[in-house]
Amino acid sequence: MAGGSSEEGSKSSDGGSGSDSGKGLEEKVVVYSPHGKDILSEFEKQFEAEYDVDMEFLDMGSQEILDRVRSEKNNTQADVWWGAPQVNFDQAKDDGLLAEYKPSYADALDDMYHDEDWMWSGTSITPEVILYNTKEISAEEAPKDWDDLLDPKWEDEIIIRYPLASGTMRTIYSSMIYRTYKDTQSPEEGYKWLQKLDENTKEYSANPEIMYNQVAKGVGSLSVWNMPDTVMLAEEKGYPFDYVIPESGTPVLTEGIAIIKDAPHPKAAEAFYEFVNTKEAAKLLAEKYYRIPTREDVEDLPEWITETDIKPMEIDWALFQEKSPKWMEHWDNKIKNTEKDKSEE
Amino acid sequence: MSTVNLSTITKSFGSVTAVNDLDLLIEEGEFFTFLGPSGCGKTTTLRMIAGFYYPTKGKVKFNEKDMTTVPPEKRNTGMVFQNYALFPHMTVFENVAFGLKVRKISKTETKKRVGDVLRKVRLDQYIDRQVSQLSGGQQQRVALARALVIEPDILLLDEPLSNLDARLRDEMRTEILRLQREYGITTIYVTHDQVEALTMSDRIAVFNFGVCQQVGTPTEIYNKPVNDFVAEFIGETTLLPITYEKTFGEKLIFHSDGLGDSIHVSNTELNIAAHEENDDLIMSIRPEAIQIDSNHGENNVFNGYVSLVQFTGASVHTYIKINEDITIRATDLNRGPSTYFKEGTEVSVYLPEDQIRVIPKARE
Amino acid sequence: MSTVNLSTITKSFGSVTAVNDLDLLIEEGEFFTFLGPSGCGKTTTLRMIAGFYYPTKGKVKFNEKDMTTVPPEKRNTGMVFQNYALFPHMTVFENVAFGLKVRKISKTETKKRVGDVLRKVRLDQYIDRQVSQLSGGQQQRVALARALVIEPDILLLDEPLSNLDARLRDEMRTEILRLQREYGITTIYVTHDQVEALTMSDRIAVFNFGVCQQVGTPTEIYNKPVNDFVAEFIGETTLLPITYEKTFGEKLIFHSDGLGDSIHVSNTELNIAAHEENDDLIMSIRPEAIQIDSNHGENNVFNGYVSLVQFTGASVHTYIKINEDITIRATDLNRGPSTYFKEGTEVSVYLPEDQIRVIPKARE
Amino acid sequence: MLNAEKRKTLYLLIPVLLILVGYVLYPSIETLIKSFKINGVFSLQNYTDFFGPKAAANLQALWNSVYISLLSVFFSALIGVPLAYIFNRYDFPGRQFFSNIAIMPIVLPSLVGVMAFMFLYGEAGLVPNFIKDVLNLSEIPFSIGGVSGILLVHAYTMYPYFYMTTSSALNNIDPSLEEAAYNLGSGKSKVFWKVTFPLLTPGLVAASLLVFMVSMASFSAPFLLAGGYRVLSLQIYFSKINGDLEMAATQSVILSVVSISFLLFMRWYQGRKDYRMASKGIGAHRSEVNNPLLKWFMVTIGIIAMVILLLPHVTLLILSLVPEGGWTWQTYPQQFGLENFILLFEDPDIWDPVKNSLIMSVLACAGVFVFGIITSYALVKRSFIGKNLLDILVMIPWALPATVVGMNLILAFNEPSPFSFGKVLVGTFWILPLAYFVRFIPLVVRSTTAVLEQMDDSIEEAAQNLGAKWFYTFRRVVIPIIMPGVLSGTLLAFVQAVGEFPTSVLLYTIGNRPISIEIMNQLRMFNIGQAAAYGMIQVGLIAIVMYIAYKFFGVKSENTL
Ligand SMILES: Nc1ncnc2c1ncn2[C@@H]1O[C@H](COP(=O)(O)OP(=O)(O)OP(=O)(O)O)[C@@H](O)[C@H]1O
Ligand SMILES: Nc1ncnc2c1ncn2[C@@H]1O[C@H](COP(=O)(O)OP(=O)(O)OP(=O)(O)O)[C@@H](O)[C@H]1O
Ligand SMILES: [Mg+2]
Ligand SMILES: [Mg+2]
Repeated sequence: MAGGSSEEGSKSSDGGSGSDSGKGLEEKVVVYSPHGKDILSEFEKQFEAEYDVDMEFLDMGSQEILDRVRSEKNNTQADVWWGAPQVNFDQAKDDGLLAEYKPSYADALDDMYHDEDWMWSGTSITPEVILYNTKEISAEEAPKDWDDLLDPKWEDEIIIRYPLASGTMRTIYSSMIYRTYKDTQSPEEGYKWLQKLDENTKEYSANPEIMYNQVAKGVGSLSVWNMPDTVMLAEEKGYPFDYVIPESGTPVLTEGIAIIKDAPHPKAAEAFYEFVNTKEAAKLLAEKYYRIPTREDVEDLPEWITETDIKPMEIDWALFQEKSPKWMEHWDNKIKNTEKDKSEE
Repeated sequence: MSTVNLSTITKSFGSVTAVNDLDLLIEEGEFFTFLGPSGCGKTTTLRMIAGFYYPTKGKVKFNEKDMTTVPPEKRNTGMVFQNYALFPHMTVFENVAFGLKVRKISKTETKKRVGDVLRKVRLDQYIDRQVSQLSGGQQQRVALARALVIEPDILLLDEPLSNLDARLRDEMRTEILRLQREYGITTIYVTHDQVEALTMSDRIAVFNFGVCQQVGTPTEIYNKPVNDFVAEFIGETTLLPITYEKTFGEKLIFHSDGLGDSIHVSNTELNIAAHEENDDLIMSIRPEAIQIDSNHGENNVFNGYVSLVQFTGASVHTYIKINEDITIRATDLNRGPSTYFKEGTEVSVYLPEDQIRVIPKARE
Repeated sequence: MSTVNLSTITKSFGSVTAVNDLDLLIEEGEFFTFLGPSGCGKTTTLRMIAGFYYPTKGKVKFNEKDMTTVPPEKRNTGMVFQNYALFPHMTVFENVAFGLKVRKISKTETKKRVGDVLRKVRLDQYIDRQVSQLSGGQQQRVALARALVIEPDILLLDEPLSNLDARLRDEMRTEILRLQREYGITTIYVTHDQVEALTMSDRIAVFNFGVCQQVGTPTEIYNKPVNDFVAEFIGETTLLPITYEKTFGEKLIFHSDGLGDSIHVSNTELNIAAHEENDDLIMSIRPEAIQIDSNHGENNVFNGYVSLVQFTGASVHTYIKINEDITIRATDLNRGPSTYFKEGTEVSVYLPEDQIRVIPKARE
Repeated sequence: MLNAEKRKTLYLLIPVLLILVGYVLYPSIETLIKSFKINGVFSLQNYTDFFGPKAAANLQALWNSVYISLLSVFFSALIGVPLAYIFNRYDFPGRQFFSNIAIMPIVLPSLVGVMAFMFLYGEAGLVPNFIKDVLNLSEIPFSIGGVSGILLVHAYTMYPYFYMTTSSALNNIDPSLEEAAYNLGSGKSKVFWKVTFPLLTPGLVAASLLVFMVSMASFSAPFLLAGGYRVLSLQIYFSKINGDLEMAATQSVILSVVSISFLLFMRWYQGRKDYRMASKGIGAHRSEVNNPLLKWFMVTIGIIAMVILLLPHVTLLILSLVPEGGWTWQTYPQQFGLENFILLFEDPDIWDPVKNSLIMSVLACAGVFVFGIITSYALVKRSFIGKNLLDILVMIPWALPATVVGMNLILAFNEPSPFSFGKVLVGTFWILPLAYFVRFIPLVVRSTTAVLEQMDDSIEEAAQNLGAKWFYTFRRVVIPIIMPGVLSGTLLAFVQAVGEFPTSVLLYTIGNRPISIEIMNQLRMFNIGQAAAYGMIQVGLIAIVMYIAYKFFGVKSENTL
């Protein structure tokens, strides 16, 4: 199944890793991660240099990792699952796929950023933002808040990554409903909001790459997406993108790490768990790979992190997990205008 | 080197009965021919002997061994298919060598034998051609060579020479006969060429609509047909319905309504076929027996005029119209155009009493 | 209703020359037959007339109109293919109706005409069968019906009756001839059956290795062959090399080394074929002309003994061995087994002087 | 009574059935059972749901799927059949070359391939914008998307099924049949429609089945090109993402039921007539064309077809040559370089996935080759009860979406079973070759069946009559004659196996990660350029394999390809 999710994780903060723990580890650790070859290879090298452990990784989308861990339940292959939105970890926890581990740097983590039972802990956070094409829209013109997106002047300017298949988009859509739901206990108002957004939407793209391409080439000029990816695209890949952090607050996703239940190499897994969230590692990830660390004790972070004032939206993740399938199904069946796919223009 | 014994064989395709209750015993080393009109079940019978059809009823035995359910490849028969069934992806050599390869004959031996048989069918210079590049007759000869080269116990030939010219056919016939005699191969032959059937066969079976009408040697079949179907099917003949009148010494006297006169026939086994009391009787006379303008007393002489003269090479057919309904055909050797009758000439014809055969009408 | 004019046609397949420098003019409404050994280029010539092959050289004209590059569907010819080429996905009816449908004949008319023609080829009760459920001869008749039903200008028949029995073949011949005469269809016929060729044709062309040897009426071809190939290919004959000795009144005297004696031949156009000074000469005598045990003076009489008696139905062949090298074949009508010679009998044969034909050897 | 024929049939069927039951039926049963369960309790609820409260969306998706699939069959045939006809029936300069190009679409890696399409024909795509700029239009003249986009991609990627089966079927038609039709006075088109086309039925049926089923189960095209357009395969995906595995199973079952109904319909349609070439003797002469106008017309068609067919590959090449950031907002790429390739080749493990893909594809194709031949022989030339059932079994891996097949295999083989020789297959190297094998059984069986249907029985009989045992006959006579069909199927299978993604992504392990996963990962990291470069490696690789097949096995591309 294609699509692939684009959600990335990151992590931060030091940790009590230590060169002393080179003994007593299994000779191998298997990591499932969506972080991509660049990050994974770099950490493989460093990790292998530090410990005498062979690290193997499988690089795939977080949804795929969940599927796979589930299907390998009887024959566990992986030790560590590094990177995925907390929703996925929560699901995995419910299915009993994860093992408890409390890292040495636990104190440096806000309660918001780890599971209450330490089934997983957060490594990085990804705030959602409004993304715009700087060739088409100036910084002044750009919408400043979620509600600005409904302005009729953006009709046919918004490109949206098809939300059903994307954790990021599901979170954003659910948050939009949740904004009013938390008061009214009814999603109706949120549905109306999404309905209006749908009216301004030019098309739903099947995967992020297509969304980037359509926004970059000016097919549409606006989208909603997560901050690290947007920064990375603009800085590394030369896309004409910039972002706005919605004034009223934005959902912030936590990406985490977990040890798989019945992991074949539990000791090595723990070593790796610690290793990728040391302070140095977090800093490296932030500087080089645009991940905002969860650890509060990381210093000298890049400007785009320190300068940015993020106002996290208050979110009841448990409620999300319970309601979001229904909400999304409603959106899919009742709100989405099928003509808004890329049909017959 | 096998006898072939078909006992009460029936084969139906759905509602069509192609072969009906057939009994045949073909002797070891015999050259046996199936004759019969198109669609009478000859190919079907051959295919049952080869093992491609299972009889709906009855048994096929080779040498008293029941072969009814033995698969084709274990029967050691060699068949020339009516549609050749050459392997389209092979050359002439490969086609012919196929059966030898199966028999694990050595390469050199194979080469030799294929070369030999192709020489016999006059195709040695085509040995490396693709079969699609051959003419119709050449393809037929490949099919023949392919069946001959394996020297099978039983040879099944389904009109193997139908697309060859007379000369080549003659040569092939000789070749087949030589091989057949030499190895004592039991041969079953289907042909539409009567001369072929009559000259080559030890015995002939005449079929009609899936039913065997007569089995006998060529001269028996030709000279002593058992009914009008056989008489008419083999060779030319003029048939006239007659009724028995009386016996007169050595002769029987019949009456022909068509000729409006009596017919005298010698009372021998050759002239009068076995028949039942209440069979309709028919007289058959071969055109070559009829004499034109000869002086032969008054019995069996009729007057008429020549309505058509037909040249057929070695012989000339003269059609003599006796009356509205009856035209008698006479055949004579071709002795040059000057001897032909002119159309319209008045002539008298004599039907020799010892050349007439009285036969019953075939039952449906 | 077209003439067909082939001028200096050559057709090569790679290095094989199938037809070589052929010139032919076939008249309107003529029944023209191609005769020749297997692989001599008959089918190839037909296919060029039908338009499936382009001649490597030369032109095909219908009624003086150059048709060489006209596509087949615009030629209005009806062809019976040597391999039938029936459409396997259609029933008998659909196969036959195909040409009518193309011509936009109304449904009822189509039905009627298909029914008629199928009746003529005796297949009316098979009208709804799939062609794969027919016997070989039945398939051939469907192919024939399909070509006849469209009443084309030119009918091209490639061995259309080869898989039919004599009786049916006779009926089909009559049918073809009737149709041909009725509509004046120019017909080109390929057959290996000499009787068929000789009885049906207006004219015959005899081929060998892609070269036309002789064109003429049936009696011309049979009685006045231009060379030994034609003489031997059409009809039976005995050929003996001879050399010219002298002229003696009305007769020419030749010497045969094989017989070790002189041969007297009447000096007529019928007996002496046109030839060049330095051609090798050959005498040809048909077996039906030979007389056995007759008293005819001393010219052209030879002694020998009967080596084989062959029964062929209407006639009986007697092979008389004159010496080690020479066996002469004589044919007589079948007058019953009692008249056959016994093998081994000493006989004398007479070769009538007016029945001998002296011909040159065919050039390669 | 069990006569020799029946015994032979039985011997043939036993291995076929064992494999089908073990690797197709047994894994699929799980899906079927699941579709009848709600929270582990047996119930028809899912089906009542499907047709009940969720009906609107589901039925619309079902209808859209069928509609798109039928149109895909139509358009694929519209391209594939004429191309096959032209390349196989006419001799003109460059024919050989063009006919090789004709199958390039399957070489296109699925994901990046579709993206190449968007870069080509999308609203910001090269072709529409190029036309706009050249003609000075204010708006782009056209762009693909939605249904038209899906259809375009389907037609482009699936027409090779028609092209290949038609090619091999065409070469099996006795040319004298067409000649007979010409002779009876029908023009070119009539001959084509009344004789050639009907005689191609076995091939066309095979191709229609393949295309219909792939379109029904097609995922990437609708997903990438028309995010919101409802089709059944996407519904399945979303049900799964939403965690409703039982509904996903139900939808899968319904999807296969539709596909299988189509299969039964086609079988019935084909069964009404006889397509065996039963001419007397063999007539095989290619009709000669020497109309110069026609010749150049053909060459023109060849060239145009070639350009259109290769455009996506060229786009892919361009993408692979554009360094990062060189083609983001710009309409046309700005700079070119080998940067992406260099980056790729810096990785020492670059060839591992390539090697894995090759080995696994070869393994799977060898299996599918043997199995396909035997199975289709049994299906066509043997009579036994339950033929339709066998045929359905064979087609199930094709009728189910690839992901479902993958899931089925996971469920079946993540615990020891007799069919995996008591081992757990999930997580091992062998699970992927097995998956490819299962996935591509239908492809080989169908293309083989198509040629077998045309083979005259008496050829086989002749061989038997000459004393050849069944197996010998099969090996020396049947197989060589049907080889074009078998090879075209196997080659298609191989090409697709090398690029297989949907089941691979579920089943691959560290030790056997195939190329497609690598491409996917590059894409996920937004390295479109490197993904494209990897795609080009895949294209080149397959091209080499086809060239080798052509050279060493004498596989004439006009026969097989
Ligand atoms: N496609 C081809 N390639 C090469 N040679 C061929 C091809 N077709 C025919 N020939 C050769 O051309 C010659 C003439 O063939 P043609 O089919 O015209 O013979 P024919 O007179 O019809 O013979 P038959 O009576 O056996 O049917 C044959 O020797 C044949 O082998
Ligand atoms: N598969 C079949 N289904 C139905 N009928 C068939 C089938 N095969 C043959 N028949 C019929 O059975 C009869 C006998 O066929 P067969 O082929 O044995 O005839 P044949 O004597 O060989 O004729 P021919 O001399 O024309 O080849 C024919 O009437 C034919 O139509
Ligand atoms: Mg027959
Ligand atoms: Mg011929």
